[in-house]
Amino acid sequence: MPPDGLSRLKWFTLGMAVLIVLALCPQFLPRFFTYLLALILITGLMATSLNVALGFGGMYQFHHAVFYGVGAYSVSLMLIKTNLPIALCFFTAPFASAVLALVMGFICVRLSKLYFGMLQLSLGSLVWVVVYRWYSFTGGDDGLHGVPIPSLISSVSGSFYFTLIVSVVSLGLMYVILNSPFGQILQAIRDNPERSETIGVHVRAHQLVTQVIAGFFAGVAGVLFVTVEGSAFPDLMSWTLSLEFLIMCLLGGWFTFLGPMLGAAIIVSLRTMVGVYTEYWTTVLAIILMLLIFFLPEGVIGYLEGFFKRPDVSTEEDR
Amino acid sequence: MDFSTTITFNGLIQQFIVGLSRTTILFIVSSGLSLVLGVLRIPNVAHGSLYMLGAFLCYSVATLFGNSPIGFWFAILLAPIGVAIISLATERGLFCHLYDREHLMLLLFTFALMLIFHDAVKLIWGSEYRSLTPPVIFQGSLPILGMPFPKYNLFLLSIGPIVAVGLWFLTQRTKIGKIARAAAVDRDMVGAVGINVSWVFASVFVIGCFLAGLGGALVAPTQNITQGMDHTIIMEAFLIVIIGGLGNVWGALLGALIFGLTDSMGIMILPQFSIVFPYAAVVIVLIFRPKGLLRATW
Amino acid sequence: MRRIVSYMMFVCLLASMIGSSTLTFAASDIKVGIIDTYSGPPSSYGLDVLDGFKLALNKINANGGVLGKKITFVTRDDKFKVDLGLTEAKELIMRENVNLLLGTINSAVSLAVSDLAKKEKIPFIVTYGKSSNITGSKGHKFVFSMNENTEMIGKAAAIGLAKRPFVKYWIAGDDYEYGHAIADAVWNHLKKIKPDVKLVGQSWWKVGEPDFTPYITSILSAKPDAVIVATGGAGCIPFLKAAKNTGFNRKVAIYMHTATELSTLRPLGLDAPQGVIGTANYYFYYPETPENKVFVEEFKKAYSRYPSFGSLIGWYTANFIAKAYEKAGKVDPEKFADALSGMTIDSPIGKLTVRQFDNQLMLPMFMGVTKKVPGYDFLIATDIVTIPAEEIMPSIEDIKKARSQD
Amino acid sequence: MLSVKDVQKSFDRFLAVKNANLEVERGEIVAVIGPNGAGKSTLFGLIAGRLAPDKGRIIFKGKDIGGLASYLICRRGLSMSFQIVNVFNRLTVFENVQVSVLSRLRRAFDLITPSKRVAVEETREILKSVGLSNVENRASGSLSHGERKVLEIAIALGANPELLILDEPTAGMAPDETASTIKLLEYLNSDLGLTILFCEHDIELVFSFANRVMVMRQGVSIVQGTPQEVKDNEQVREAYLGGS
Repeated sequence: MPPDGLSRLKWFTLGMAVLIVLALCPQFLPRFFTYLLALILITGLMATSLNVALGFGGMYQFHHAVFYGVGAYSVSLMLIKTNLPIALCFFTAPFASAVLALVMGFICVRLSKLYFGMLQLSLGSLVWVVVYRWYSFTGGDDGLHGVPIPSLISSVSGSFYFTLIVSVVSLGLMYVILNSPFGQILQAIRDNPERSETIGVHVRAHQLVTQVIAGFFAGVAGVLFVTVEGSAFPDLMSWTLSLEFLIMCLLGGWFTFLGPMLGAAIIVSLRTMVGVYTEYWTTVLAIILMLLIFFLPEGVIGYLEGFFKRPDVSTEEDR
Repeated sequence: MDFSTTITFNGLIQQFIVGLSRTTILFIVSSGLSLVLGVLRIPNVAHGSLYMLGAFLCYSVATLFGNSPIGFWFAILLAPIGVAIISLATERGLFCHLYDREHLMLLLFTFALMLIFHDAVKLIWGSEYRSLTPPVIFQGSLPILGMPFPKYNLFLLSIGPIVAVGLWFLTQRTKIGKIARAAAVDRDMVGAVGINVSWVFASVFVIGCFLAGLGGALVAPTQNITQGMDHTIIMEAFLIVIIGGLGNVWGALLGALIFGLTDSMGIMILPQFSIVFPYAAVVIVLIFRPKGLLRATW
Repeated sequence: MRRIVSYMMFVCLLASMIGSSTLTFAASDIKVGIIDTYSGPPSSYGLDVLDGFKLALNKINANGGVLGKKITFVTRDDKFKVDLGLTEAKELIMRENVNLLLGTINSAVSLAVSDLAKKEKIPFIVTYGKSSNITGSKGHKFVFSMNENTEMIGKAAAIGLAKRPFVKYWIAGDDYEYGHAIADAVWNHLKKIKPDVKLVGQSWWKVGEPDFTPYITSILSAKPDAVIVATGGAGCIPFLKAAKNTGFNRKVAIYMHTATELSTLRPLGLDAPQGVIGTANYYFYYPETPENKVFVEEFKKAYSRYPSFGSLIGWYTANFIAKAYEKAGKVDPEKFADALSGMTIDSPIGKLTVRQFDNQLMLPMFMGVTKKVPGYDFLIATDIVTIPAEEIMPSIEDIKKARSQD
Repeated sequence: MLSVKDVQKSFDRFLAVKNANLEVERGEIVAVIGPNGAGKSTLFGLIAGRLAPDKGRIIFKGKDIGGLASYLICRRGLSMSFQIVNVFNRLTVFENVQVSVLSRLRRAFDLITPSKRVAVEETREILKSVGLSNVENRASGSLSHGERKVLEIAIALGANPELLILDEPTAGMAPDETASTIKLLEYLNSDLGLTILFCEHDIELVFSFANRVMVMRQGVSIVQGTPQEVKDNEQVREAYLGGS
């Protein structure tokens, strides 16, 4: 929800306060939690980019992780195999994801819902196969490790600050895009593609552009992942990971902007912290999911929003 | 590396038959998925887990009977029934409250089920590999066109048509099949006519899951029974259902044929890239027939 | 308002996480962090390693530990996923403050964690990952391998196979690094030793392939003399099963690296095909030394099953760790790494040495043939030939070359 | 302005529209009537570009638009509202109409400007003209049926059409809602100069305010003329008015 005029200042102050707290984190948090925060930011950025297509665009984006992986691989390969300036490598890698999103989107947007999702899943799996098999270039299933990243941004706190800055900028950009006429029309398409078409919207073109935008920011997240972890590997584009991102969106609230970020925070910390105590953390996750579906079908933030602002919001399914 | 492969006609035929026996399992599993998807509109990700559960149950029952032939037949019969009972419990306890939710939510829900089944299998059966011996009459191989062909695969080949005919009978000739088909097209209308849709849905769900369990039980003697069986099969089953046409049982057969045969032929013709074939087949089908090969029910 | 609430939740979440972290800060023990796969198909290997490790550790701690300290350990399940493994490694290093890391069966996880260990200067001992890159091109001071690697397998197989009369070979395997690495290593060395061998074809299947029948029939139609099967872990079992069902083993000679290992043969029971040639680093019935008998007895008593190679890895890894700390004289990662490098200990399979140059454990290899033997309800290896470690270690020149390229 | 000539459309060998002819002049209100399944909705779908005709021509402002994508037809000044309520459920009433205006202003690919600042006045205007100003911040999914039907029309108006096509605009409405909707349509026609093409079940209603009426039966257009002409037509009496 865009802040309304009166309280804009309030929101701005709150946002800045959160930012400052986050920026101070490495000073007082143990190293591991700084790392974990960076991981949450990256995963959250990734989930938010997925949600641009999923929650705001209504596209069943079943294999979003491909763009994540391609971003990570592009930057790793450029850093390892070429002598290009490092800044250039970081900057161009997300465009590789965007180009892939354009190509895959071009084929997929002709279909809708489950068919779209499945076609994307198959195409994504083809990309995965190529990465998985092309040993001489991508390192095959072993992946690429020890990517040479300048120590300024590869140390725990350095990578945290880099991640924080890049993800805040990216989130800001996505927020602007979603609240622009483009984003408004995108949401209309989500609600009702046929109707959108009859008011003069070129639905396919709109969806294609959305794919490119979502793919681009997924690529950014991929680049950040390499900065923090120093590795790229085929797991980054596996369909199970895609499903995990999807769950984050649904968990946090897929019709809200910050929902995916919250979902990512919940899942990443659950995975890390519950994983310490039990191998069966997936069961804990499953139970949380079931409770969520029964009691909070709009996700956590969606529920809070409905609770505070819009008791009249309709959950009627749009076919 | 230097090598040359000669592809003989006999080899091709052989490969074709082998592909068919693989198709059988794929068909049984994906037809169940398709049924659930078509009538209940549930993209059941946990279908693969039920398949895995079928295999594990089959193993346990057979071991209980000391791996005797009778035990094997019992296992083949009882394992899917066990799976059906579990699915009935989940349907009545959980799913039946969720039918009006969005597809994505149902997908998520079945994913949660998949996680639970996965951990449950790990808890109950542990992490060791299991292996089941087929009865003596199915051990070894028969020569077909001068090439040894496993007897068990022949048995599988004969099961496929039986299941297909059974499904055809069920959907076309029985009352419940007719109601289910009508419900797939317009569920409100069926409810309005005064039929208890809820129970129709439950029985369709159970039948679909029974098929998953049957697939798992049948496949148990040919491979090692282990966690992770669910991952491979569910992906393939979904792709098959999609290229066949959502909810269309015959589509599932066609899709399974395409999938099984491109796979086994790919192994023969371009063995180094066989991993690519099924995905490529799906992409090609969807580019030319975006809604699948046969008519989808939704 | 609603956003305030969500931020509050976020903060609470963080606070709870930090709260839980403060519990673990008692550091008088030597703490080993183990990352391995404890769920999914590869978990039986990880559990075998863990059991062997525990067995040895209990004995060490019962005898007073090392340097007056007990050795304790914590485990994390990486679920065969690299991202999870990496996060867990960082958690173990940064939050649990472990003194060294152990793991894992997944080569990609091993390589990723190895890179982290290099940065953090924490010794990392690879227990089951078999990529030759771990101690080869990607090796460094802090990484050790306690298992054989693909290069060693290849050399051993080539030496063993060259003595047999096969000429026309087919290569088949798992379509991932491990499969291809083994296949390349076997073939390159075999070609060197016996130049007249011919490769008539190859097939590659995806990892986790459930049914091998189509591959076997397609191989049979090319009529090779022998097939080199480069499949690892879970793939071995269904392959051997399909081989028996199709009568593959009676038509063609099969070589498969882990075919004779207990982990492969025990689950198959009497369903395994006879006459399959396999290499392994350990059998509980071979070598028939007193040390081995003692080890088998102890292991059986503790876990009521036979030890597999994984159990042995766990066992000697624990002993290596204890001895290395003793030699280092204090708990210090640099000193520990220096001490472990080049160390020799006694084991059920004779003296074992960690090669000083690349920290790769020098393991002998045993080549045997599967056979039904009365007294066991599974097949065992017979006609065992020992290939000494010195003959199969990767050449130092090659490693130097590989490392300089990176 | 719009002329439909010998148009035919079939689904799976079922001929939904066999032979339809229709003329609409600028400034008119034209109604299409016919029994259920006569092919009215299909015909409107064909005109609005949601379906492609198998045969025949659809000429709008001198150009053949048969089979053209519906977003292109809309951009030529032809806008449609649906029989089944078809609004954007998760958007507010204001946003529903704004989307339509944004699309007409070709701002669809404007990624930067906050939409809060675009087309606000124009959207308010439209909402005011249809009488939905008081609910503009409610989620459209929560409106009453009648309100949603009006919102349908408002969305169609956002595209600033010259020809407005309405598929049963008053279906399911309460009598007073119907009356105000009719008033709205008359206002649109007389004050804003919109040409209106609509179809309806309620024959009295049709005859009371349409300039011309076209009668369809079993996919064939029987006759088109003034209400009086249609009432007097033998075929129509026999087939439709007398028969029912």
